[in-house]
Amino acid sequence: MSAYILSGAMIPMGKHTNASYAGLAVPPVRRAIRESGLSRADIGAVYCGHAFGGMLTGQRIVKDLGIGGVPVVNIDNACSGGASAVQAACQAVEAGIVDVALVIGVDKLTQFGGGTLPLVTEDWEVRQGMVMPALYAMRARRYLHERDATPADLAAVAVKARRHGMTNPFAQIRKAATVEEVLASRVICDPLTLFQCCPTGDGAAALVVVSEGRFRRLGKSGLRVRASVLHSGTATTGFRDMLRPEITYHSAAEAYEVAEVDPKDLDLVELHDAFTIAELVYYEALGLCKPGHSAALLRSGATSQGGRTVVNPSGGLLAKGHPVGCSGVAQVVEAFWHLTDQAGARQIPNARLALTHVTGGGISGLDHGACTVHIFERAS
Amino acid sequence: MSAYILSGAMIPMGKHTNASYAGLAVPPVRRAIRESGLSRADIGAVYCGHAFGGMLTGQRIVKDLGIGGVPVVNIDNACSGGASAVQAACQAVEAGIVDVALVIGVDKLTQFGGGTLPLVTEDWEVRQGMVMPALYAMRARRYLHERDATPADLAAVAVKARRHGMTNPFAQIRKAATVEEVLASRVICDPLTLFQCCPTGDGAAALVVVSEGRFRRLGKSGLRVRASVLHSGTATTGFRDMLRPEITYHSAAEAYEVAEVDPKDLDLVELHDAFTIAELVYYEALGLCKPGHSAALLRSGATSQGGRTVVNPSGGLLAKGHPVGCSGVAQVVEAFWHLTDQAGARQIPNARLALTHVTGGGISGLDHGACTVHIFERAS
Amino acid sequence: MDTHDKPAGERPDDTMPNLDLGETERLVARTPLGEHTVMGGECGDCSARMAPSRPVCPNCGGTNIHPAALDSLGTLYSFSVVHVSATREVPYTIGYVDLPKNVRVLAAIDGDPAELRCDQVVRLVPDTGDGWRFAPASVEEKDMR
Amino acid sequence: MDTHDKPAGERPDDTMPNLDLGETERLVARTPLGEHTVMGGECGDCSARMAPSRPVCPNCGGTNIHPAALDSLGTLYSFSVVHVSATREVPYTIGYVDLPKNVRVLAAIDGDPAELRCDQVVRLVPDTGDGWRFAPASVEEKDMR
Ligand SMILES: [Zn+2]
Ligand SMILES: [Zn+2]
Repeated sequence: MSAYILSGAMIPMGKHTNASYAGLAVPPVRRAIRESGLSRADIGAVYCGHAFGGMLTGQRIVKDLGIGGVPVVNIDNACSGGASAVQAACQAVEAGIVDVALVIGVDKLTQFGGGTLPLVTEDWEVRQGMVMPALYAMRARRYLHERDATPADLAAVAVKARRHGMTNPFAQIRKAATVEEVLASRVICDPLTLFQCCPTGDGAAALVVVSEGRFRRLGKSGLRVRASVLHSGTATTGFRDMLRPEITYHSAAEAYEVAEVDPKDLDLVELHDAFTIAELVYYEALGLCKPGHSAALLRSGATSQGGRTVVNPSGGLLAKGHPVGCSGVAQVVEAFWHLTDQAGARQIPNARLALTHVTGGGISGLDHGACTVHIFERAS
Repeated sequence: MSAYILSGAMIPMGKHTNASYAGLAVPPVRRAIRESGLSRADIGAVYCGHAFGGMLTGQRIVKDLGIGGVPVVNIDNACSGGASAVQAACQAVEAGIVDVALVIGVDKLTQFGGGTLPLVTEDWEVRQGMVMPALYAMRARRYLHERDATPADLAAVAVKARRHGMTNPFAQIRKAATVEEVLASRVICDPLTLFQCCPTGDGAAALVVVSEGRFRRLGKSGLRVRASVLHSGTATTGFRDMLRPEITYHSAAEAYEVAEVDPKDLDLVELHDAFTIAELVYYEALGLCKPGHSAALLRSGATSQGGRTVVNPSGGLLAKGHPVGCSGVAQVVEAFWHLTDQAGARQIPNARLALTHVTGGGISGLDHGACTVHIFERAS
Repeated sequence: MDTHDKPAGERPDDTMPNLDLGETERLVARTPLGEHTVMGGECGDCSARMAPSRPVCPNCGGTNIHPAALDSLGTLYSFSVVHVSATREVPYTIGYVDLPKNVRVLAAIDGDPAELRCDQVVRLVPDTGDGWRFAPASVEEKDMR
Repeated sequence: MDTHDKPAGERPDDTMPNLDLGETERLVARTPLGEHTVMGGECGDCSARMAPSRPVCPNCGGTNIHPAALDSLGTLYSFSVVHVSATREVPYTIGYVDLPKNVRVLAAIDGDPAELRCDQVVRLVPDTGDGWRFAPASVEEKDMR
């Protein structure tokens, strides 16, 4: 028995300094419940993904709506926190443990006042000076070393992200940029420039996930969850190919197998483009192209709006924004809108299959700490 | 199909300033896996409860043991974080999602350098000066106002906890105290004194949870999970009876119903005695006595070592210690030792049924943010 | 074009965050007679009262909440003198005050803690800073209740 | 009485925490010839090497790890000049250095960043503080490899 996404909502991503975690998340939670056609009393469990919310983030949100007495589970998995909450909800619904689950993804990065995100200082590499952009910058450097690609190919990812973001009123950045402007923006971690890094911001998104029985009885349109996969990274003390992130290869392969879906059949993908290089590397890891062909795929236009498999129609993390624990849920909301024909100007016509992917967390010895891949199908 | 606890281990609770989260948790995880008779490769998923570990706590622990590639879910639910991880593991195993799950509970409170725990400053009551001991102190004051009880009754809880803790080499405090000494210790939040508050410390505990099929095939002794319940609190903007914490009443009632167990049949209870008053209030909420009879129950000796239902044979949070996210898992390890006849000098003879209870998190409008109740039965 | 004609994916106005931090809320009001009262909110749908006010009613989930001057006299449910804090000077006294029509507020409590009792009548102290302060009420005030 | 005669609930010695913080690890060693080398660990069970050393082997899960002097020459896998940091002065350069027998270390990289290249040979800089520093190796050193 599959789980189904019945509704979804998010706030416009941005710097909402005067909003608390509840202030951020309550509006999309209310809207998701309202649009689901269900009521507060139908919610059987709450799964709240976040990275920096502090204690009892989910409870602080839902108590303001009068939701209580049900299990509320707060899940942190770095950038995969929101998607891990989606996964936990889907599992619980599929297993029949709960009939209607509310999923929240939320984070408020403006609380840190700028700069790179705080990493865990217990980690050896963090003590050696590692920051997230540096990890991706080393990937980018190696990519330029091994592949037939130039810094302009990296910049082209940001150009596409911003072009897509211009049509998304929920995006934090809605301003176009040329390759030259991207490359001329200030250097963050060489070779990555400012426009190649996701902006700092706040966000919240919510989903209502229901059982197949409930979905059929309600007779609404929604998304069937074809695959919901979470993996942690595998540690090594030795060599690691930074262009072949095993955690995403592993998670994607399992998702395609579970869903019985071929990457070629995907209409849209929302993937983890926290930095430009990430999108190129993940084209390959997600099987959108063969290893070594990612720059060519981007240049072909196949992943741009109008192409065969549109990647990050929302603008992605680079333009829509990346409030860490929110992102995995916001990706699903974007997929929801496309697969239910509610995406407006950026609608991908007749979109039927969508994949969302989020991974992250810098820990020495791992690609990343956690990776989540979901595959959704239009259902009614 | 029930879930089973196959093994458990913990570190001695205390101030382990020079240990990282991995440094705290790796030793009990290794021992729990070793004593389960299984190997690292058998672990199908990891559930890590914590409150203050920061990003990817579980991954930082298990990667040091070479465990990777499986789902690792980090759960924070204030004092119920560890028990929420137990609950998530039991659910996944019961639903057949995973056959062998590793549960970790860990926290390092010495990172804060003393004082009361950091609460979430977004909360209105926290901004008004609320701290956790004050919440319990108000409960204590009201208890003394409404019930036929004196400060000496409160102190007697600490006296019992310390007496129990003396026989537990894993306890942070192993020194007895008299009622007079408890009352004479310095005032933390009037009427609660220092010896009536759990100490600040670091801890880690681990469990291996397996399916019924796996348990039968292995033919070892262990614990059958009879009930695993998690609830959040229900908010009110008005009156609340602080002596009837609805969240624990609600969770306990559901646990007894699911387990088909009568409180009278319990051989031991590990309950959330973060402060002395808590134990008395929870006697009533857990149905160990009728409302209003908690002080009499304590005075009767029925909850002391040798009594009918021994409460907190480990010394409880007051003596064993309360490293927030660790506690819910450490309680289960204590129950495991008693129900498998491995508790040594503090063994409760022929213990067959145990209940563990942990609740916490100060949020305005709620009793507590989360509450978890588990009931276990000796199995072989 | 009305915003509701737009598809969900183009309607951010519907889900703007609640800006509940930052500005200091107005916590105390004055009645026409010049008396100070606790300022809170009342739900227009279910009549639930709350202090401080909030964007959504925890009782019915509605957003039809308007500011409401509550009361200045209440009952001290319980209290504690706090002797440890990482963030403020100690000791200080806080307590739960129950106001008429089922509103509970956490407030600073003035007066000699040794003289405070559960269930005694307390009155709002007008010159509040960023929270509420209550103090034991006079004998006449108790009679008024 | 041997500790293993005791029941599990009385054997805390078995699960003492690993004290992996606090003390600065010894990160650089000297060979008998006076050469500086990276100091790490080697697993006595599976021969996996690691730097820094750690209490448990991530490869085989064993604890039979002894200190091992690794190497001073390695290959620069990739690197970046960091221009933003909340905690330290910028810019600084870090990179992954691959040492013989499958050990990768993150290290500070000295020298003009414009002259650095992936896959070039780098040598440990002896006077390390609380981490490792590497710099491009001389032509002769490259030939040695
Ligand atoms: Zn209402
Ligand atoms: Zn080994």
